[in-house]
Amino acid sequence: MVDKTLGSCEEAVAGVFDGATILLGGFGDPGLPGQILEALRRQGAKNLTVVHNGSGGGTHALGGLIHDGKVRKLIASFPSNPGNQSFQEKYLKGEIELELVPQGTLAERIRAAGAGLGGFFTPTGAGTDLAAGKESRVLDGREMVFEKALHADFAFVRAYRGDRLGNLNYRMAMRNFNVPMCTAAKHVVAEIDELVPVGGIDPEDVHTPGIFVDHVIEVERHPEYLIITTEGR
Amino acid sequence: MVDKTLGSCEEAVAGVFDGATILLGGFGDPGLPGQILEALRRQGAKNLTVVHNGSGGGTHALGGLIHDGKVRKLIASFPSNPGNQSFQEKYLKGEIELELVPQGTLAERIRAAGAGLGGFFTPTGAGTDLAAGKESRVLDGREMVFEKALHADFAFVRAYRGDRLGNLNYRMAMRNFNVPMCTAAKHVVAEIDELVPVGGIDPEDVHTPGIFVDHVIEVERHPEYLIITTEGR
Amino acid sequence: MSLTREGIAYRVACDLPDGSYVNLGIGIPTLVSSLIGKDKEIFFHSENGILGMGPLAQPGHEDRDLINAGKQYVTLLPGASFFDHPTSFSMIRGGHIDYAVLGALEVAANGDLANWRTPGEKVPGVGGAMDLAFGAKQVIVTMTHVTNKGKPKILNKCTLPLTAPRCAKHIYTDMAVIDVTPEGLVLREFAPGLDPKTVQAHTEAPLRVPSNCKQMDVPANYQQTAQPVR
Amino acid sequence: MSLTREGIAYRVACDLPDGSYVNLGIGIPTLVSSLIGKDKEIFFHSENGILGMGPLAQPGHEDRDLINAGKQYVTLLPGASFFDHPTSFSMIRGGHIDYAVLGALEVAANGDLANWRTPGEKVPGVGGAMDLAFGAKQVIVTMTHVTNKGKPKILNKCTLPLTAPRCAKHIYTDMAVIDVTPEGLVLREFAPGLDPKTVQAHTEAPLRVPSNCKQMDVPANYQQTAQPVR
Repeated sequence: MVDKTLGSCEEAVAGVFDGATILLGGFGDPGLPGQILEALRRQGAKNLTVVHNGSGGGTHALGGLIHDGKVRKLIASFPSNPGNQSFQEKYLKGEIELELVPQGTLAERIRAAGAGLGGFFTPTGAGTDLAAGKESRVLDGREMVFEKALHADFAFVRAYRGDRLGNLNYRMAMRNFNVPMCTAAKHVVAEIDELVPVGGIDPEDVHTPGIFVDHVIEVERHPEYLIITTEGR
Repeated sequence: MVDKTLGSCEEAVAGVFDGATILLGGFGDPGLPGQILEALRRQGAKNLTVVHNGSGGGTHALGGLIHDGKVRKLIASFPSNPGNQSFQEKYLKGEIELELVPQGTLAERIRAAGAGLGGFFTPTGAGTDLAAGKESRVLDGREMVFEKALHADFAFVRAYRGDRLGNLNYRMAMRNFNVPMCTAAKHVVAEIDELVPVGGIDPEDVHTPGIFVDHVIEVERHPEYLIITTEGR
Repeated sequence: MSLTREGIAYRVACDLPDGSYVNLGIGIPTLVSSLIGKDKEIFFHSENGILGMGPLAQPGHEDRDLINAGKQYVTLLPGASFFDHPTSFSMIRGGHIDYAVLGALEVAANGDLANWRTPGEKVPGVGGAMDLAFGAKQVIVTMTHVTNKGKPKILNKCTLPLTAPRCAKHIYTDMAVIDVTPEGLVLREFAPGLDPKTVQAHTEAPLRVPSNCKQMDVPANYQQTAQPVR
Repeated sequence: MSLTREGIAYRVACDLPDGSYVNLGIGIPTLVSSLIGKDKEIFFHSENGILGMGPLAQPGHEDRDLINAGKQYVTLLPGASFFDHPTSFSMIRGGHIDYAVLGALEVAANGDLANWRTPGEKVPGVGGAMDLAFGAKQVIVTMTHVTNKGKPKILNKCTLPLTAPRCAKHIYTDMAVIDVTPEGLVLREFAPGLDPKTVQAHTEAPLRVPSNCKQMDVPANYQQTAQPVR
């Protein structure tokens, strides 16, 4: 019998190695795997490349991982989010590398990796500083920039419900980066609010089919709201 | 008040002009807009380019449109489907052009158009006859072929439920090409089984948000099963 | 006289047609949503996967999973939908969003927009700004007409790094409503108490003043007698 | 002796590991789904947006909206899911499908597969064949060992247009189970009543016969005394 459930967040991060690339789900609090992140801090892997929309807030979760000096490089669209002291400090000291990617391009690069595509041409950024040095060509009458697929070793996300086959269902704004991220990493683990029996998620309501997921772990949400909810994206 | 409902399939096809490119939804019977197709036959526009997975069966629906000589070019992955006499006859006489595209590439080219991308690199087909003459390069260690976004003037699909805002919900295997097709045409019309009040589709269950849809029309499904259901894809 | 921040947002709200799909940037644009007339249905999009957002959630009624792209707790209107980031940015990049209402640091006469690199910023961040500026059918810029040092923000050429070239179609400020046309900037309206000459004096790029240029029709509560807003 | 069509499918079914995600092509591959042991959970994928398909629908219990890629009415198993074509082919192209079980006209010693252009066909059709051949983690080929004229289909080099180069990993026929390795074809098993020499006589490409090469263990009802199946 297939059983993708795990007993602890420690198991979820046990395989993370120094230098690994990690897709970290969530946009703001919804979809952020806070418990796995805390386990990852404790696990100790370093020189990580983390892909996430922002740079985390405060000194917990992603902010904590960065604060602890475990992140060598961040690939993000909005690392200037409020509360990003941990990142800002390391960045200004030159202790962390930043690859800044427009949000839609970031999502699409991750999706491309999961879909087996090598890359795509997008109009976003053409002629701006963010396209500097990138290949471009005119397609459909517009200048477009070539962007490559973004693959990773691990993806960690949070979903709402899940089953032992790895099927996931999200609630409201939790889908965000999590849907593409689950497709684009060698090893995918989802924190879930509730483990349901197989068939407990209607086939119409499965947002991430189990084929994309290696493990699920039922665990309460991180007690803190990890992202400061104030205006600023 | 926004009201995207139409009173008849005639209205749905009224704007179709000679030489138009049409994305025709459905894979087999599920998602095929049979009533709009019949209205399109009656409407009389010709020299059409039709994008569909197959070439239709018999002499009704797409098969009928082809039989009537209205289709100049078909862009398809499996025009060799059973029952394709209408297409086969025209094709062998050189009266219809065929652009043969692998099924996944076809879906992705349509999606790319809807997503504002110019094109993408895919491994599918590299080194085969279907990649002849196409640009290719090695990405992620594999040879990949460049494929362009596929835009259209019209998209016609069938969905299960819809509302006056154009929100659509599909049932079971109806989603197929319809989800991307609704994003990739200038003018999008969906046949629906049932028109529901706004809010009648749960926000979690909207598969095609109304932003992609210009019109919906509540109409019974075409009484005939338009695709012969026999093995052969 | 000039418009308040709410006044700028109100003036934009008046011009959004019934049935529009609209994405609101942070700052002044955010204020637009609560100023839409009751006679119109406008569908607000949020980058993080929501179409059909309603007002901000009332204190005590926040849902942890329902935030907008600015990380504020929001509500839904009937007919809303949820989706993932690739779909959300397909809406933006694919030209399905009718209007992106964005703040700006500088706008040029040809529609060039600079709104993502702030002078003196410590950490850069682009978020969805470029996708919106490149992708929306029409980009509406809302901003104060001049900097807090009184310098024009509507320029012959942007000095800051561009968000997107030639994207702005309309500019709404505390002093004016300006259209970006192939022939240059056209002053459509000026704030009550001002005149075209005064607006031009605060604008580096030349403004054409057509015969139908007129004073804005904005209720008194959206006007202020003080300096233009900073 | 040789295997029946069901026998070939049965032999494949025996080798699919518990928990595999599998796409079945038309023809012999379709027969695999009903021959999976009760002790295994195998998840069958259909190009048109289904994961977790069950057996074909019983007459009278068909659902108009539930067909497989071969346009047959099917059923669902618990834990199934529906999705659109882009997602479905992301599963295929992205290497998420563990096994694509495909029919073939020709296979070469290096794994080249030809299964989409039939000699004498009137209209070409590729469907999802190339996506599967290029994208699946492993391609399993099932076919009769020779053509209906008795000619080998396992060749040094394919003569028909390729579906994908170097994609086949395993070949299951009515006469043998063969692995495609970097060192060439390896005969893993031969049908009851045959021997490696006989298999080689019906195979153009050279077969290596390792010491652990053995006779297939297949129930008698999957064997036939007649000529190899055509």
